[in-house]
Amino acid sequence: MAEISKNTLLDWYRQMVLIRQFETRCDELYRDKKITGVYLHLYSGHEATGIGALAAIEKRDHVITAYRDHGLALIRGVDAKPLMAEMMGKRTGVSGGKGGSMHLASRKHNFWGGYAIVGGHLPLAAGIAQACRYNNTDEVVICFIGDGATNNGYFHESLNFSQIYKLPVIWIIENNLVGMGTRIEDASGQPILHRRADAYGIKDLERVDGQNVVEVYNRVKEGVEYARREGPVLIESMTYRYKGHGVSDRSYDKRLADELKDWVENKEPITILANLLKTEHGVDDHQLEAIVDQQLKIVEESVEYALNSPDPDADDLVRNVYVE
Amino acid sequence: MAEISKNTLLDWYRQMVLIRQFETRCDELYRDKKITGVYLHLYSGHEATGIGALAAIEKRDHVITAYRDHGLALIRGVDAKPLMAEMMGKRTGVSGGKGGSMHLASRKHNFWGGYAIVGGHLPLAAGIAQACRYNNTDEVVICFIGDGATNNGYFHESLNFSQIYKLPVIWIIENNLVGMGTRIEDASGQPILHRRADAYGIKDLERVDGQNVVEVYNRVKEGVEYARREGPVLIESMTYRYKGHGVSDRSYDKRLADELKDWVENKEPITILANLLKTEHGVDDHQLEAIVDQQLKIVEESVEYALNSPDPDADDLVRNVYVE
Amino acid sequence: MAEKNIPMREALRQALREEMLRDDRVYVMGEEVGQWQGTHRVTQGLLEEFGAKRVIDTPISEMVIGGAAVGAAMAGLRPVAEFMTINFAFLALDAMINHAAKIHYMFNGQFKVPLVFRAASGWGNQATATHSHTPEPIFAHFPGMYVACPATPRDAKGMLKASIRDENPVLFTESIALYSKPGPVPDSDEFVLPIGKSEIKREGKHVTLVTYARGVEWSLAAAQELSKQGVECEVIDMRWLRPLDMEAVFESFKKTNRCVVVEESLPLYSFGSEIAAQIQDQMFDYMDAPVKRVSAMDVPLPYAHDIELMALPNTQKVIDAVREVI
Amino acid sequence: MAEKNIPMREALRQALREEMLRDDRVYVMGEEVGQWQGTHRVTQGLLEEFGAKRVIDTPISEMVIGGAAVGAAMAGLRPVAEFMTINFAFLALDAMINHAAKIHYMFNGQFKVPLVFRAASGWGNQATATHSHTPEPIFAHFPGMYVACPATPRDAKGMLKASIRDENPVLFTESIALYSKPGPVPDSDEFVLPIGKSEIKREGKHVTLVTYARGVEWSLAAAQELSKQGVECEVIDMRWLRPLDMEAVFESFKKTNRCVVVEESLPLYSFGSEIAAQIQDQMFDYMDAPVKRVSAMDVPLPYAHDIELMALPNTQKVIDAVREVI
Ligand SMILES: Cc1ncc(C[n+]2csc(CCOP(=O)(O)OP(=O)(O)O)c2C)c(N)n1
Ligand SMILES: Cc1ncc(C[n+]2csc(CCOP(=O)(O)OP(=O)(O)O)c2C)c(N)n1
Ligand SMILES: [Mg+2]
Ligand SMILES: [Mg+2]
Repeated sequence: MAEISKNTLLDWYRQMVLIRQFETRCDELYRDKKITGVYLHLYSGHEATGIGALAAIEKRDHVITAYRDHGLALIRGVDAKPLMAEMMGKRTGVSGGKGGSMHLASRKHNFWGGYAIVGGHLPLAAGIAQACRYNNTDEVVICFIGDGATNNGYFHESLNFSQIYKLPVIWIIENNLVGMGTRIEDASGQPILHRRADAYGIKDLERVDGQNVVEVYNRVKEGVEYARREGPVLIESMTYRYKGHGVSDRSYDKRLADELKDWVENKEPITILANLLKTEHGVDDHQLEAIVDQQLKIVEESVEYALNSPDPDADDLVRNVYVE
Repeated sequence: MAEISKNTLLDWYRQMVLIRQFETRCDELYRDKKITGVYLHLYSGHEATGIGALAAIEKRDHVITAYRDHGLALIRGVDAKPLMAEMMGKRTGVSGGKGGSMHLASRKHNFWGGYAIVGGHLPLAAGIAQACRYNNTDEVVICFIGDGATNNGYFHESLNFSQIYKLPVIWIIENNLVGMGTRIEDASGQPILHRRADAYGIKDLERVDGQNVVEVYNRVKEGVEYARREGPVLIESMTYRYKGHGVSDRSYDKRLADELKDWVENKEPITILANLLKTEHGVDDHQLEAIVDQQLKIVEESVEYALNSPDPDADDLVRNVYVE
Repeated sequence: MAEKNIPMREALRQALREEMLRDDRVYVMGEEVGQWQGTHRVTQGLLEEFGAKRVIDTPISEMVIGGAAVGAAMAGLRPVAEFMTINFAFLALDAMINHAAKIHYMFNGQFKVPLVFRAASGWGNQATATHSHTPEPIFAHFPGMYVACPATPRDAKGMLKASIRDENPVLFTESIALYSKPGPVPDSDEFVLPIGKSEIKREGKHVTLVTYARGVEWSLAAAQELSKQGVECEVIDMRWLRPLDMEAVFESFKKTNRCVVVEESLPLYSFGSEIAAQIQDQMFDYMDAPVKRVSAMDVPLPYAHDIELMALPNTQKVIDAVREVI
Repeated sequence: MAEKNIPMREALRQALREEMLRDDRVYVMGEEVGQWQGTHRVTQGLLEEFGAKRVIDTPISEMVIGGAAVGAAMAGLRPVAEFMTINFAFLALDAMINHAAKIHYMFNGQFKVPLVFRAASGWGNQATATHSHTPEPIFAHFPGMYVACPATPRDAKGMLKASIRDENPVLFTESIALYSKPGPVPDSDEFVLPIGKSEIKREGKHVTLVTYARGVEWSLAAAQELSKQGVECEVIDMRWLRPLDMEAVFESFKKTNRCVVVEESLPLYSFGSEIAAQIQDQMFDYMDAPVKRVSAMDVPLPYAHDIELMALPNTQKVIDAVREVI
């Protein structure tokens, strides 16, 4: 396992803070009715999984996920401004205001998008990976999967398909213990989800602590190396959603208060990384605070940008139904 | 393991011969254009799996399968006459001539039918089992699954569902090594199919020699006992289709000539059972031949019956679209 | 009958609860119907009242939700299976069309499939392209399964009870935009509406507006506005896309000789197409003008609210269409 | 252009082969397309010629066949994914409608989805209710994906090549009953037909028959028969259900003032509904009679051949319908 440099860790810290601030601001904007779309699913709590995983691939590699997609877009390097503009349905949004929170994508970042049909993006991941092999590249695809999505037919067919053709997919289950209100053990006859790898002969990289960015990075790195040469791997990253299923889910902090408290107090990814930076790399609180301030500023600028952006118009409504 | 009586074994022998003759006759009738439906999938070669499995349940229990359904209907006790009439699309057929070869069913035999959409009957099996539990019975459902069907989304969702609610289903994969022209190892990332039980936490009853009726019986019996009390089980029965995918598949005996020869010569279920009857139970060739003659007669009578039955009419065409 | 003013979601809940009390073969199954109290709160309280045997939370597995309901119905239960939204029912199309709708026929009446598929439909609050379908007409294209689309709390209750009691499979769609809208509902557990019967929601003599579900609201608003200008619209709420009560439409058309069809769905191969096609076929000699259609625009629904609203039908578009035929 | 007389399956095979030779991003994927040589023999020989990289046998997994084609197309390949029959495409409806048809729009043009879904459709040789669908109209209901339905070997070749070259997703349906029928096909690998363009398959002045795919055969046969009786039918083969070339229909209708729509599909919310609805709307003043529709009966298709044939459209039914409008 390679040593991870202080600079890299600091950058991961920056990303974590950026996501957390971005999501917190989205939450506020939703309550203030500046973000009006009914669906808004925040990545708060999941940051270490996304950051560790995407640190393990290169720019030429590919990422695809479900609707809980804001954080991954930011990690992939998409600018906060067009992301925030998309939340508000503005013309300047990454998806021109047509996709919304659940359908962020940035072709040039090889961020293939968020998808709102549970499981619907899994075969797309397989297809993108098929293209990588077809073109004789050694690019890989990281595909994030909710724990709830693992019980859908798409999961079965896509994972099996990936193994038959030895497609370079790193399947990562973001197991936050629940899909909407349903616990994994109520949704999965066998709730240790990575064990499903065996059903398809896929290499099983087991469970990883999804709140520890370094551990996630190392495990996914292993998966990426395998996938580039051999074929698909499955990883189960144990994480937690801090803000309920979506922003409209108002009862989660009552419903899951004790569990939430435990995760926030004992498994907070930002704290874990901050502690590492302080104890092993001599970083002090001032440095970390400076990063926070910087990210806050970026987020505020993105809000300004979005608020001042134009709405799409009647031409946009009918554009891109077909390629002309 | 209980000793199986000579009479039972003789009855199984009778069933095997009946199916084999019935299917052979269907094949001829198809070639003679007396059976005109494009689809006709024969059970020849699978007999021991069906007979052993269904011997392990009672009348009040339930059976459902795919389109390769003739043999199971016969085993379940449906008379050969309305079955043959159904092949010919006659009004006197079990399904009134509306279902055809792929959609035989007999409600009063708790034979819930053959289904032609691959995997489509698996959730139906789960639903029937749900009803058994709902009504506080200890009835069980046997659901047959083709090896090819195990790669379909229906398989995944249905097996998982059955374990969540501990439904009394004995899932039996009839693994005849191939789905149409695709070998299991080309269709399944991991071709030992019963191992998929673990993905759902279902009790894995592993592989059984599907050409040995006694072994099938014993294994399924174990599964039935478990399912009545506890929940679903998965069994993989290794078998072989003698007549290609369907009767219109004319190239199989060239394509798979060596393999077919091996199965017919070394794993023929009728021979295996005949040998057992002769060596362990003192049955002689005359007795066995008498059984064969008897079954031939039954099949011939069924053909006569079918040929002389009336076609459905315009009223039948519009009847039963809805329950009136 | 005494009536109470309640929102549609509550009317639906009453229907479920009353039928569950009346017939213990009736049960509810779907994603988040129990502990979460239903995504749209229709099933609120049912888990507490009836327990986990009869209010079954499922995994996100639409194929087995659809198919298990078929099996259970064949075996004598009366499942009410919920698809959280109808968009997800696409994943159950095979279970619904090839199985629920065909089994009674295919096995020559040996099995009945008395189930209800409930599904929230439509939208209009920026749910985006994948979550904004109103595809009732495509389900109604196939014989074997009824399709119910209520427009008011009263109809919702009476039609859901009818659907649960009927021996045939029913796709029962509920317009999300209508869940919170209140309306008078008979306070009786024997209030059941007939399958396949439309209702005149407003009488008029100049133009017939043929519509269903959310379209009723736009049509009534347009009728009210037009009435001020002396144009009296008859608003027919079809209620069921299958069976389709064309007799009622023809009856009205004989009087008005003009028709506008109003639907939330996409325009092509849709509800409006069928109504218009039947009118011109059967009512040719009564036609004083072509039948006009008001539908959603032929585009995927976008996220941004301003253009989303442009794409959807509304009262003004209905008024404009009526102006074209008079 | 020189022509050769070949059956439709061979014309389709030529189209696939030529496009695979022309563009090495084109590949074929589906159940039994390779070693088995294609269930309907359309892909015969392709595995041998192009190898397993470009002729991919898949498991019986329609959801991933549909969705993987979408992903590969987004990533720059040009998949031609085969559903063995369109009945099984029901399992891929979500991949087709929520993904293939929506992605270009939803992400504001960032991705293109240049794929073809091929599917054998229709039937009539006792394939029974679950295996006898012609649901092209319900796929064409949704914007974002073209729907191609050729009627002749020539069109099959030219339209398939156009579909493969186009930047949009196309559902390409092939009538099983037509696979073996021969017809002249241009012997050129640059023979490509335009997307969305209908063709007059027979000229006439008394009645316009609007049809597609297998309906063309019934219509032409009826036209021939009627011609003997002095009734000249113009037969328009729509070829594409989306985009829908209504201009051509209107043009013809202005001349004939009468129309019969002929389709293999079910009658409700269907092709005939849309054509009739648009004619009465746009051609009201030209109508001398209502538009009549010839469709399959509104029942699941039964196994028994005699009653199966009763349920299907045929030449006589077309003749009868024409008689009604003249
Ligand atoms: C096919 C389908 N069914 C149901 C839904 C509704 N739905 C949206 S998100 C969700 C829960 C998914 O949970 P999980 O996969 O664990 O992801 P998480 O939200 O925890 O990130 C459900 C049921 C959907 N979008 N698509
Ligand atoms: C959903 C679906 N896809 C494809 C088919 C076409 N098809 C019919 S049978 C079959 C092979 C099934 O193989 P298997 O499950 O192994 O059963 P076996 O025929 O060997 O008994 C296929 C691909 C179908 N009927 N349904
Ligand atoms: Mg989750
Ligand atoms: Mg098989």
